[in-house]
Amino acid sequence: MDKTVETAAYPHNEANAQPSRTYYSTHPADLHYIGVNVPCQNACPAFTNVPAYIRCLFEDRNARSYDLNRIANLFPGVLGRICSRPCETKCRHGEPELGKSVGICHLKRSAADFGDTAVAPKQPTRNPQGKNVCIIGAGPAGLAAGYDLAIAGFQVTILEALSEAGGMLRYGIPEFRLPRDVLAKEIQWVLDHGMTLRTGVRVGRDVYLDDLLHAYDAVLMAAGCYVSKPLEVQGEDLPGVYTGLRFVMDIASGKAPSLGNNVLVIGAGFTAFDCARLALRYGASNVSICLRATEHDLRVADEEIFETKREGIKILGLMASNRIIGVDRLEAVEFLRTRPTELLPNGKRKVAPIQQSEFVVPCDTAIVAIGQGAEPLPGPGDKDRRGVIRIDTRTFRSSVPRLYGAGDYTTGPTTVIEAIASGRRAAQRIVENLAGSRTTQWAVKIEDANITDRERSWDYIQREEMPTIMPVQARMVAPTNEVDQGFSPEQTREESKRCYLCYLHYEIDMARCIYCRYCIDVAPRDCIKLVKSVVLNEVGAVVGFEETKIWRHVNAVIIDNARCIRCGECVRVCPVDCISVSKVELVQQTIPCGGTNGS
Amino acid sequence: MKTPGHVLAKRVRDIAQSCALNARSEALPTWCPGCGYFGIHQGLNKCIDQLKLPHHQIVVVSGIGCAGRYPFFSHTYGLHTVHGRTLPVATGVKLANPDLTVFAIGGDGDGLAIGGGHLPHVARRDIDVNYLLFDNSIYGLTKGQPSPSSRPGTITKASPGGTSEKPLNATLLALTYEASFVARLFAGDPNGMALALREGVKTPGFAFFHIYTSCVTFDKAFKTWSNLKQWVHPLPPTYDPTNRRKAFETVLEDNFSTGIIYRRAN
Amino acid sequence: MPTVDVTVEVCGMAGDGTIAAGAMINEALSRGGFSVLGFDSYPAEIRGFGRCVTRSRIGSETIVAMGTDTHVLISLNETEAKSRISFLAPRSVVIFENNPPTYVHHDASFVAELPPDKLLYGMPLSDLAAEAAGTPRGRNLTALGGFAAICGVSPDLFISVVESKFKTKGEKILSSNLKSFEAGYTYALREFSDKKGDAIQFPELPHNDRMVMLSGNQAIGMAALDAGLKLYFGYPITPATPIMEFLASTLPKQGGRVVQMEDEISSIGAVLGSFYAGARSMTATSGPGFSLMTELITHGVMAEIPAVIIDAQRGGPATGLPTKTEQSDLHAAVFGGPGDSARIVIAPTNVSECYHYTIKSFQLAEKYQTPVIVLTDFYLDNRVENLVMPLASEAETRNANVSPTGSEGGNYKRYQITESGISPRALPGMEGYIFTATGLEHTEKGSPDYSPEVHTAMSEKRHKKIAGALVDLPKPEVFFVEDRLDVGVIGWGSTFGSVLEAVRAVREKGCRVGALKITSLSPLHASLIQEFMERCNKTLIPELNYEGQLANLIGHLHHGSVVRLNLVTGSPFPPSLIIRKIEDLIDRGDI
Amino acid sequence: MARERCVIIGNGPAANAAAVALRQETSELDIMMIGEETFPHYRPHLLPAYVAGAISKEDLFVTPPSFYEKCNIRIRLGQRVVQVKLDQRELVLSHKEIVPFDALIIACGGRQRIPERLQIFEELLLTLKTPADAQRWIEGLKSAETILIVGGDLTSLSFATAIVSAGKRVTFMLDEESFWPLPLSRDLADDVKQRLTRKGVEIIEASCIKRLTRKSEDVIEVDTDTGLIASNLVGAFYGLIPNVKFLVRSGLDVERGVLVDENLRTRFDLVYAAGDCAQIYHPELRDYWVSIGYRNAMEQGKIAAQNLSGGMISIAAPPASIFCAEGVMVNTSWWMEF
Repeated sequence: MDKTVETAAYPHNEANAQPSRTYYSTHPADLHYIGVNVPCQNACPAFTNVPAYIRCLFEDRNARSYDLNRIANLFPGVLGRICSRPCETKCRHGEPELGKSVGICHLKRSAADFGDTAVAPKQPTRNPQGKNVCIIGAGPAGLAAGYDLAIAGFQVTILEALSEAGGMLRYGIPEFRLPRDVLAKEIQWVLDHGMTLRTGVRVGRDVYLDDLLHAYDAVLMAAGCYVSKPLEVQGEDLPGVYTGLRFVMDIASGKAPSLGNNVLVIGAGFTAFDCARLALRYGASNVSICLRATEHDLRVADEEIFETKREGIKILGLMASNRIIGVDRLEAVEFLRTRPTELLPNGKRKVAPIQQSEFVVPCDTAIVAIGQGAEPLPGPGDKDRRGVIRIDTRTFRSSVPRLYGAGDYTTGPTTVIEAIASGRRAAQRIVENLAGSRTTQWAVKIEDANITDRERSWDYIQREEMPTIMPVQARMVAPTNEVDQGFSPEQTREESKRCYLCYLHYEIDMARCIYCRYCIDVAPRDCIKLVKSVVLNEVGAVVGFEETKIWRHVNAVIIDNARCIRCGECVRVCPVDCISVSKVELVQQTIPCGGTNGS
Repeated sequence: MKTPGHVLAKRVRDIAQSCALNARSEALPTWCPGCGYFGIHQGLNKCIDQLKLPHHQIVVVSGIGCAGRYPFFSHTYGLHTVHGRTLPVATGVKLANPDLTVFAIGGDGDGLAIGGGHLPHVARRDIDVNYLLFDNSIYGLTKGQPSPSSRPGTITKASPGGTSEKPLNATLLALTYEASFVARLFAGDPNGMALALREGVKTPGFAFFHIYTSCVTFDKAFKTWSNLKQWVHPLPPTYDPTNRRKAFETVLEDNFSTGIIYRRAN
Repeated sequence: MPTVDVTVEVCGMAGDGTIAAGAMINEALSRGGFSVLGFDSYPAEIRGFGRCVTRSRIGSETIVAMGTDTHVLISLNETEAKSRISFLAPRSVVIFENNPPTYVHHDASFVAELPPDKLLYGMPLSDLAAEAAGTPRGRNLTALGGFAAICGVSPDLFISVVESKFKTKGEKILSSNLKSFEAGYTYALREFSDKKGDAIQFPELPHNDRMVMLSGNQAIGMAALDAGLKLYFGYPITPATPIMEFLASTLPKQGGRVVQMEDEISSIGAVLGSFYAGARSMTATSGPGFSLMTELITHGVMAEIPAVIIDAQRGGPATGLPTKTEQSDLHAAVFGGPGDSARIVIAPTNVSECYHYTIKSFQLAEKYQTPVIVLTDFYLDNRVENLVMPLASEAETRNANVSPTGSEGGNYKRYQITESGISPRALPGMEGYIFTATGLEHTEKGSPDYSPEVHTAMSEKRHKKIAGALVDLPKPEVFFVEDRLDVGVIGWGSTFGSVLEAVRAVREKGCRVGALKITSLSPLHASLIQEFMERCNKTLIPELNYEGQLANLIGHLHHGSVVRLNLVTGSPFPPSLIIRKIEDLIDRGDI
Repeated sequence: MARERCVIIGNGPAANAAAVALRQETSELDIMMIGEETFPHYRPHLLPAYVAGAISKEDLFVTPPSFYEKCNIRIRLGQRVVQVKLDQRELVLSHKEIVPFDALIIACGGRQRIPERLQIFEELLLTLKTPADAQRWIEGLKSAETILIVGGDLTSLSFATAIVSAGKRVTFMLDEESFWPLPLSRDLADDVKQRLTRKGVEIIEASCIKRLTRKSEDVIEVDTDTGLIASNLVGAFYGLIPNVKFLVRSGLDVERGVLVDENLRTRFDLVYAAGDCAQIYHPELRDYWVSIGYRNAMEQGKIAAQNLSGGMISIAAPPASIFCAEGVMVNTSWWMEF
């Protein structure tokens, strides 16, 4: 008899019950959206879909998680250990008031550890093109390019000067950070896409570039940077002075150096840190890293700095090497004090040595790890002053037709993930030029999403620390022992909860909004705004909001997705259900043969 | 279509350019975030906008209570009166200057308790005032006491054992008093509200709008948003609001149908 | 020319035509060139049982008060008339029915109780009327005919009054009434020719057709009409109802409307609403209704909305004595309601002032943007005075709104703090001046604000504004100016007439006494009052209330000299009591 | 015109000396001190004596709260600066308050250093930097008999002798991290050993600690390369490090501490650093040094204030008290005080 309560739901509730729809957009405004609002994916040179793979880990879909990684970056197991993590510095969870960034890299390793890595290789997306490409260098850039070219239906040959594929992954990164079996497996998967690998073939010695250009429809230089930069100070050639690369490669090739007790590592990059930690593992007892600037200016991840210090390595700042002292052999290094000067826009700190502030630090071994450059090659084309072929980093082309470049060879030493991305992009250019059309394009995929099940309390979970071999002394038992132990499944799940899932887009339907500000009230930060107007850039993307506190100027209540931490509180409280959630991802779309060649 | 980026931007820009909501004052409303009154505010503003009523020709008369604050948030002439006396004052305003569009606004305490005696008379006189009764069944401004429309058993600090009184049905009252126009509306549906308000404003004589709304701060049990959203449902499209007998039947049978319940046939 | 000062009473049961008879006496004598002051008393139960008494004081010089003694009693019901015997002056005239339908036991006989000095004029009123007009209902006119004959009043005066009163009701009724009157006149002239000269005789004065009889309520109603009233909202209550009734029949003719509201609260609410929207409106009530209005009155104070409220005082507290007069709402009018709510209160002392001050109250309300309370009382409302038909000047009726000028753009400050405290008031419909009037404490722009600074500044603004209204309010008026007075008598409202009469009488005995009339009760002209009090050895304040409410208001102005004289009999203040008190004060020698 | 505002970050000796000196220079300046600790200005070097019961808590404190009122110095305690925005000349406090400043003296002092390898055992270690730390010691010492002290800074020396005299058995472990930031030279080790043994402290030598384990409610086992040591309490005394992490991305030059010149100026106008948190480049030394100790801090605070008020006073560099530690010269007044 009481009909009142059981009646149908109010019609506007149906808005959320609409069937799920999916859209793809290549509009620059939407691409801009990803840049601002999914900072991790945007920060990744390979555009790894970070929120998606973390969400898969949470849902215990580890294989999918691994696959999502591999789609973008090819080497999840490797990168999960040694990636420079540009994503984590952009992770919204790491913003000052929000705690620490999500352990994106560690979770990637979890995806590799727990996911099914034995995925069958992909089939080519196009019929064989009847064209062949030669790639010089089987490092990350070369392998990545080879993969894409093979998928696109090209005949790929990779020439590797060293005895095994992997490049810097194999020879530049110590085994205690990257176990060789992990590396081998992932390289093999890439090679399984139908490439020919020829090792021990050095261009300029065993084959010549000119010949290759004749034999192949395109040649890609991805030979990396194997020439160490000199300090350019007196005494650099004394015995006891190593270059960082030589030192690391020697160890990787099984040659154990004799170091003495006191080792100074000069340099501030990943290699310097690897060298210092290797030195400790190969007999040194007192290792210091000498920086021109300060510890705070380092580009090395905080965790690695901490582990390095924990192993007992000292990090000394504000010193520039001035002279290497010794008669027949290195005895000490003379430094000058430096003074920090300007802060460059890229965040690097410039320093200036202070004259007459010399001081001497005695040592048995000095490892100079201040960077590498590409190797000059005989052959055609425009070259720089050191004889390295110039490559346009945008088009990946050289002055020689059909000669392309990718990876560190073109840019100087960068990171593994940048090299992979570079390789893949170069491959796209080659495909475009040889086949006349692109095979893939980046697009923003937008689909309706159900409300997130994230709980607000998850935002307060502390970042999981990577379990390492402890005590520190135990790490030294075998120099190849992997220090990082990887997350347990439980840790993986906990850490995956921390991800805000920035690929979710929250939007208020202004037509139904009653401007009650309930959402603002429960918002964890100033992520929902009373807005008078939006600021658009030239492509029509939202780049700012003109906020107002004047009621009659409040034209909209807008969720600033760049500030939003996707806690879902607003959706839960909205009295009129006018907040919708959609999933916004940057995806690589395959363009079918003969597809559009547009942007 | 939900897309980020340019589509979102365009929509916001459109709204900004339409100046749809200029009937707001400068001061941000002091109602609690989530208050249903925002929805009513939105609905009334939309109505004003759609009817293109000049703001200086509108007077909003309000009583005391959270609803009483309404005029401060409205870019119209406002008269914030004392408790319960909205309708008499509105009567004075309308009779003094019939060119004005007069909205009287009050809560369920203001309109059904202390001011309950005025409702029949303004309806009887058929003064062309549009009365919006914000019915959330609670006294909000005094921090949560039962109101005349609270259901029996309402537990508040003033009724720790639960109330025993029967609730008043404001729609039924207005219908009984022969208001010229009776609508029952829901604060969560500003667009439906604007529609009914437009009709009510255009109807000469006393128009009564019984608006279900929610107090998010002091009512966690009865007229919560989630309950209201479940309960409230529109009148069928075939419903004939000029049939007063049918209107009575509808109101007696169903507490939560919304729309124009009754309008005097011309 | 002989002076005359005669009080004529008509006494009867409800339904006897008593009131009508009294009114005709007033009107007739007024036309006859006399000064007339009439006051009726009748029961709350309009058509029930109960005594009706009309009193008319008729003088050849200006009458300012109702006297105590009655000189002529016209009895239409002897049982009721018995109560009037004690008021009869020596050798007063008593006209009565000497052929009543039933026999009366002597215990109950009116005539039996009349003191021997009274001059008795028994008339078969019913028979005469029935004989002349076919119905005894005109017996009140028959009695008037008798009165005219006995006291030497020209019958033409009554005939013209009867004609103007009944001409609209048809020839038949008019002639019936005229016949009844003439029957009484002829009978008395004939029957009492032997006693001619015993009774008080009215001299023949130049007739005066310009004079009208007006009650206080009528004057207020006319004033409201002349002030351009647009809306009247009210709720029936004795003794203010006649205002509503008067306006109900007159206001629609000039395009206004009278709305009988559901209570006094809604009445004042609607008044505020219409003033807010720019129309002059008014309400009238009495104590019980006034108390209901106080919240909204203070809302008018706070929100600075004009309003005109007539408080016709009656006996209180609570329902009290609805048909009796009293001056006991003064505190309520000046102070009643929540908070520091300064408002304007004026109290006319006679019918003429009722007219002029009511008109003034609209201007005051508009200019000072605050409720103005006009305090009258049962006596003043219902008493009739003959006076020249009042006419408001153009200046008196002029709109006094202080409107904002120029375009303030979006920066209009409804409650702008100014030197005078008066802020320009915009009206709904004016473009560019949107504001919200509120009863919450507010900033200059009208936004609610409870900060100490704002409340302090705004309280000061409101009070300053009201204090500043003094310049526009009628000043206290001194009668019989002298440097030094033995006794100064201060009066307000309807009592002041009694004061004036008493002072006049005492001065004739050679005493140095003076009088001060206060009509502005809030704000007070404190310095002028103080100055007067300082010139008096003793200040006497007679009031129709128990507490001495005016004395409470002004007593502190001059310590030690204030003597209160309070009366709560429900009747107008008899001048004789005041005279006696003044003489006491002088005799006691402590002056 | 609004008065200029000087904010002093810190409430230690440098901060207090700076505030007082500033006030002496001018009354036309709003001075605000923001201290992270809830204690008013105290003498940290008296903490060992306080723990040992030799002095009362009141003796720790230097100035009563009324002092600040009298000097018209606004002092805020228990409030942490988390960010310095030099471009906007604003500070951000942890409760998201923004505090504008015209001039700034950073005197946030140092905090107890725990070597990275021991940080995972931090909860088993007691330190002694603040009165709150002292309170924990006093609680612990009620039932403890044996105390192991690891590390070894100057506080630890006075502390060890103080609790020995209070009747506890104290073992002092000298390891490679001892006397940070001083390198533990043979001479230094012998010197310390001699002094301590004389005062009744047992010395053991070990090169490093591998692990700490709580064995029971009141026993902690320390696993070293030379064997296991059980004790009731373990005190970590690894010196102080400047408390400057919050300044790293501010644009100020930060290495160990805030880099300043000999006038204690940073590279920003009217921004100075003084005391334990300052890393001073001295042209005479042609090197940086950090200064640790109560007297040094007071001196620097005063100089910073005077220079801020228009002075040009250089900090003196007494070479005798300067040691090199991890590539940085350290000036320790406490070493002299011992």
